[in-house]
Amino acid sequence: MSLRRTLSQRTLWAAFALLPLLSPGIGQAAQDTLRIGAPLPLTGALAPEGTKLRQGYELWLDQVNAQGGIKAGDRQLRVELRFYDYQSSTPKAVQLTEKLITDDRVDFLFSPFGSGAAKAASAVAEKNGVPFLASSASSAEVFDQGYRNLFGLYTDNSTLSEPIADLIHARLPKVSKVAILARNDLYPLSLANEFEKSARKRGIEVVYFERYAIGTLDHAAALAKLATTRPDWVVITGYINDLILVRRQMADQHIAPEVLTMINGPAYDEWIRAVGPQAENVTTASWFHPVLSYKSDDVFGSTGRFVELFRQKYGSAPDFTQASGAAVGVILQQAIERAGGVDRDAVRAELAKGGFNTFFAPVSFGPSGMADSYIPPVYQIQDGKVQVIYPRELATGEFRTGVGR
Amino acid sequence: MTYLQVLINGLALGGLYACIAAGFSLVWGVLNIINLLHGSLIVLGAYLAYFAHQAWGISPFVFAPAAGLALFLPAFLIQRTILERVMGKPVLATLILTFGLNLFLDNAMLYGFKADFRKVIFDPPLGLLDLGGVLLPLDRFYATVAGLALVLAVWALLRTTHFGRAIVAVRMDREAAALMGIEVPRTYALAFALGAFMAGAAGSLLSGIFPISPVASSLYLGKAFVICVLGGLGSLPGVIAGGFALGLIESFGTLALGPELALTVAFVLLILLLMFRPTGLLGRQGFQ
Amino acid sequence: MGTLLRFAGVARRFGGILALAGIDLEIRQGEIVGVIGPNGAGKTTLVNAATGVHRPTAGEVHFEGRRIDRLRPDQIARLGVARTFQIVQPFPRMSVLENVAAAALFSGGARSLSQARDQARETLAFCGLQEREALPAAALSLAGRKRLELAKSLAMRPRLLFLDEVNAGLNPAEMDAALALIRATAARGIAIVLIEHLMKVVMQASHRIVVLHQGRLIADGAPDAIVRDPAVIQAYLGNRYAQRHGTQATP
Amino acid sequence: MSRKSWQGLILVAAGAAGTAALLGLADNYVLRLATTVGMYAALALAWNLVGGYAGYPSFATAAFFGLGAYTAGVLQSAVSLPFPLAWPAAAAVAAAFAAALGGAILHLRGHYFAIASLVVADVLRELTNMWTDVTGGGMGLNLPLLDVGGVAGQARFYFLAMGLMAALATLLTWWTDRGRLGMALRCIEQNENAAQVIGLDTRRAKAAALTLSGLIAGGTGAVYASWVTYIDPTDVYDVLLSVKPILMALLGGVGTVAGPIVGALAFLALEEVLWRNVLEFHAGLLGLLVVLLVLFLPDGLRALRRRAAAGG
Repeated sequence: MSLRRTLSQRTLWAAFALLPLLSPGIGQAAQDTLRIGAPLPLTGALAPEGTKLRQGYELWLDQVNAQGGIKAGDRQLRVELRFYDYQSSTPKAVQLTEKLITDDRVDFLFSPFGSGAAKAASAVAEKNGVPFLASSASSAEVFDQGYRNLFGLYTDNSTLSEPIADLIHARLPKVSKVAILARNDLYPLSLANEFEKSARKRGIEVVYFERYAIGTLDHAAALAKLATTRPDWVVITGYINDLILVRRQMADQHIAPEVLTMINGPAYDEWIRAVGPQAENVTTASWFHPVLSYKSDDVFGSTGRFVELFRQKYGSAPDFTQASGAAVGVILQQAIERAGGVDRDAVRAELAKGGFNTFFAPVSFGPSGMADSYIPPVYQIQDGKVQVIYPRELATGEFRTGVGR
Repeated sequence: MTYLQVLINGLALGGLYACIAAGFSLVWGVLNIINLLHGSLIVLGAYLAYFAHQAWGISPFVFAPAAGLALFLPAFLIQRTILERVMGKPVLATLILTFGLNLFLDNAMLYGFKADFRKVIFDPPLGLLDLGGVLLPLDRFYATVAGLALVLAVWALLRTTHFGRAIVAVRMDREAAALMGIEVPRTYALAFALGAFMAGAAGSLLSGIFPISPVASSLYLGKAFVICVLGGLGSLPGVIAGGFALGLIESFGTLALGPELALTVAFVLLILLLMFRPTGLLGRQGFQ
Repeated sequence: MGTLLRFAGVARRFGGILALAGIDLEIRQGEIVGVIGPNGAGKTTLVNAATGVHRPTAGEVHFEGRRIDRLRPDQIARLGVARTFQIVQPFPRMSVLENVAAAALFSGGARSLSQARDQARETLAFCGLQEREALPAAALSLAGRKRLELAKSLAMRPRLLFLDEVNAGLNPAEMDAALALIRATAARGIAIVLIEHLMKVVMQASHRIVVLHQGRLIADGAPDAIVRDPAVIQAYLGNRYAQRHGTQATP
Repeated sequence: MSRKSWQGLILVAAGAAGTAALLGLADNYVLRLATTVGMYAALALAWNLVGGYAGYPSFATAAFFGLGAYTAGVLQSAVSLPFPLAWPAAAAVAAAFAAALGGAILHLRGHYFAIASLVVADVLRELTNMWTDVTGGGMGLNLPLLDVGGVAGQARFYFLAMGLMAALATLLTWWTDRGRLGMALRCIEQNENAAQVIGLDTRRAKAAALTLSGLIAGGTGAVYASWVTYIDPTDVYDVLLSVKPILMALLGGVGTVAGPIVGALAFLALEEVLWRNVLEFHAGLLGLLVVLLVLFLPDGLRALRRRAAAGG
C-alpha cells in the first residue's frame, strides 16, 4: 500500500487518520501492518530537504511492498508510512511526533529533518520508548542525552573534516594557513568548528573564521576581507545555494587557494552545472554519493542498483539526503527481520547490535546511538566529474591541488 | 586596494537596489499602503526571467521590462478588486491584507516552482571588468545600469506623461486631484501596477546575478524597507540615493563587523532613521 | 488680583512667516479678556504658544510666576490651563459623559473613575448637557459639541480658560445661552481669554479687549475705547475706510 | 450588575469549565492544541493592549516573545535557575525592553511605528544569532526537561501553565479596561491631540501599555521555551507570532477583553481544520483566509453579532 497522493485518496486517508481517535478497537485487527511515523517539513524554509527525505522513504517503500512486505518471523508485514507536515517549525515537529505515537500508534519513527528538530523530537520518542531513526542529524550535541531509542545514520561532523585535513597534511605540508567562512546555521556552523579543530591539531593556522547570515546573497565584502589573509586552504560551509554564490563570487575576485573545500554542495550535479569550470578541483565530503559502490544484503542489493532505481523513479541522481531516507528504511527493515517481529524492545536490541550491510554504507551504531562504522568519503571534482579520492579502497582518482581561476 | 574593491562592490549594487525599492516607495507614497507583496512580486519577476532564459535564451537584463509588463495587468486587477476596499482604512488593515496576499503568492510559488534555488547560467559566463586590480563583475554592472535606467525612466514618466502627473497629483492631495477631474481609483490602480512593473523588472535583473527561490522574498522586502526610509519616502531620487547608500553600508559594514552582521546593520540603521529622521536623506515628510 | 499669565516678548516663526512678533501681555485672575483681530493675526498661535502645542521661537510665557513655554501640552493642562479647539476635537466614539470624565480624571483631580464620572455629571449639568450624557460625542449637534468642549475644559478645574471661537456657527439664541455660560464660568473665579470674531459676544462679555494684527499687539483696553481706536479700525477695515471716515468710527 | 461584569463572569466560568473538562478527558494531542490556544490567546491579549486599546499597530509581539523565550532559556540552561524564578525574570526582562522600546519609537505613528516595531524582531533575531556563546546562535538552545510526570504529566503541566498566562493576560486586560489606563488608551486611540490637551501624558500611557504587552508576551515566550525544550532564533522571532495575534484580535473584536480570546479560539480552530485536510497548500490558504478576514470583518466577529443583533 504505497503512500496516498491524489486528492480523493487524501480525503479518504484524512478520514482514516481520524479513525484511531474515534474507535481504538479497530487498530488491533490490522496487526499485520507495520506503521512507521515520519514528521516531514513539506512547507516552509526546509521544504526542499523535506521533499528529498520523502522521496528516499518512498523509493524504499516501493521496493519493500514490491517484494511483498517485510518478513517478520512467519508473517509478511505490509508497510505503511504515516507522515505529517510540520511546516519547518521545530515545536510543531515535536507536537506531531507526539501525535504519531499517541494517536496513530505508530510502531517506529523516522526523525524530522536536521539536528535541532531531531534532538527535540527524540525526547518524545525516548519517553515513549519508541525506536527513533535519525536520517539527517550529524551534530554530536543531538546524541549527548544518553537516549537508548535514538539511532543516527550519519557519523559525527568531525569525520568530515579529519580525512581532508589528513590528506592535505600528508600531500601538501606547505599548507600553513586556512580561512573558514561558515553559514550561521546549526549544521554548517558545527561543521566549521570541526574544521577549525582539525586544522589546529595539525598546526595549520586559522587566519580567518567568519559566519555569514542565513539568506546572505552578496558575499563580496566577506571574500574581499578573506583574500587579504592570503590563505592556502579555504573552507566554506553552507547549503547548495550559498555555495554556488560563494564559488562564483570567489572567482569574481580571483581568489584561488591551493585547496578549496566546500561542504555539501559540490557533490550535487546541480552545483557542478551552476558553477561550470569553476568546479574544477574543489574538494568536498559527504556521507553518500552515487559514485560509491557498496555491495549490500538489503532490498537494493548494491549502491549502483539503488542509484539506478532512484534515477528511474525521479529522473535524477540521488543526493545524500535522498539516499539517507532510503537507508534508514533499509536498516529498520533488517532489524525487524532479524528480530522476527515488531516488538520494540527486540528491534531496539537488534539496532544496537548494528552490523547492517546497506547500499549507503556498512552501518553500526556507537554507544551514543551515532553511527561510527564508516568514514564519509572525500570527493573532488575533476574534469566536471565527481571522483572519490579517500578512503584508499574506494578511491577512483588522485588528489589534485590548485583551483581554477 | 581592499577599500577600493569594497567601494566598488557597494556601488555595483546601488542601481539594482534602487530598482528593488522604487516600486515599493511609489506604492507607499501614492497609495499610503505598505505593500508586503513587493518581495514576492520581485521573486515572480525573477522566475519569469529564468523561464524566458531557459526557453528562448533571452538575457535577464534585456527581459526586465517584459517581466515588469507581465505583472502590470494582474497588479492593476488586484488593486481594483481587493486593495481598493481598504484604501484610506487604518494602517492595520492594509498591512495585514498585503501580508495575507503575500502569504498566498509566496506559497503559490513554493507549490508551483518548488523551493529549490534556480540559477540563470550564462554560457559563456559574462566575466568581469578589471579596473586596475579592482574587479567589477559584468553581471552586476549590467544589472545596476539597467536598474538605474528603469528608475530614471519611471521618474521621467511621472514628470512628463498625463498618467504620471495624475499619480503625482493624487500623491500630493487626493481630494484636490479628484476635484481636478482625475479619476482617483483608476490612478491608484495604475500606480500600484507601476509598482508591480518595477518589482518584476527588478526581479528579472536579480535573476541575472543571484539564485532565485520563493524563500528569498522576505529578504528583498526587508531591503526595500531600509532603502525607502533611508532615501526618503515616495521620491524616486530618494530611492536612488537610498539604494547606493544601502549598498555601501552593507559592503563596508561587512568589512568592519563581519558578514553575519550585514543584515543587522541595515535593520538597526532603519530603526535609528525612523526614530530621528523619518523623512530620510532626501524625502519630504512621509504621508501619514 | 495677581497676574495669572504673562507673555514676555513671545514670538513664533513658521518657516518664513512670523506668526507672532514679540507679544507682551498679562492676564489677571477672574478677568475676561477678549482677543480680536482679522484672520491670520496670530490669535490661535497665541493660544497654542500658551498651551504648549507650538513652542515659542522667542520670549517666555509664565503662568502663576512659573515658566511654562518649555513644557508639554499635558503638563501645562495639569497646571490649570485649559483650552477649547477652534475645530472641535471630541473623542467621537466615547459618550458625552466619558469625554468629560476623562478630562476630570487626568486634570480635574479625580481619584477614581467613579469620582471622575460624578465630577463630570456636575459639569454637564452646569453646561446643560446632562440629558445627553449617554449619547456618543459624534451624535451631538455643532452647538452641542461646542458646549462639550467647554464642559471638558471646565471638568479640568482650570484657573485659566482659552475659548477659541467657541461660539462660531451658533444662531443668536444659542449665542445668548453661550454668553450666559461664559459669565457663569467667570463668576466661579476662572480667568477667560475669549478668541472671537462675533463682536456682539466679545463686547458684552469682556472686561478688557486685546487686538492682534499681523502678529503684533496693536491695542489693549476697555471694549468701548478699543472700538474707537484708529489703529484698530485701520487694521480691521483697511486704510481707505479709515481715511474716508476720519477718526470717528460707528460703534 | 453592568453588562461588562456579566461578560466577565461568563468568561471566568467558561474558562474554568473548559480547563476542568480538558484536564479530565483530553489526550495529549488535544491538550497540546489547547495549550497552543492558551498561548495565542495570551499573545492576542498582549497585542490588544497596544493595538486594540491604544490603536498603535504594534508588530513587536514576536520580539517580546522571542526575548522572553531566550532569557528564560539562558537562565535555565546556563545559570540553571529553576523555572518558577526564570519565567517571571524573563517576563520582566521583556517588559523592561518594551518600556525602553516605547521611549524610542512611541513618538512615531501609523506606518512608521508599524515598520519600526516590525523590524525590532529582525534585529533581535540577528543579535541572538550572533551571540553564539550565550544563546547557541544558529545552533539553537536546549532547555532542561522539567520532570512533572511522564508525557501526560508534561502535557497537563504546560496546558495549565499556558492557561495561567492566558488568565493573567485576561486579568491585566480586564483591570486595564475598567481602570485609568484603559480610559487613557481609549482617548489616545480616538484623538491623541485632544487627549494631550486634557492633561493626559500620552507617552507614559502608551509606554505602560507596551510594557504590559511585553510582560505578557515575554512570559508566554518563557513558558513556550520550556514546553518545546529546544528553541532557535528563526522560530521564536517568527513574524507570524506578531501577525497571527493581530488577526485573532481582529477576528474576535479589538479593544475588548473577550475579543482576543474568542478570536484565538476561532482562528486556531479554522487553522486546524485547514491544516488537517489540506497538507500541501495550507499556508497559502491561510493567506487567503487572512485576506477575506480583513476585507469582510473589519472589526471582527463581534461586528457580526452587533450587526445580527441590530437586525442585520
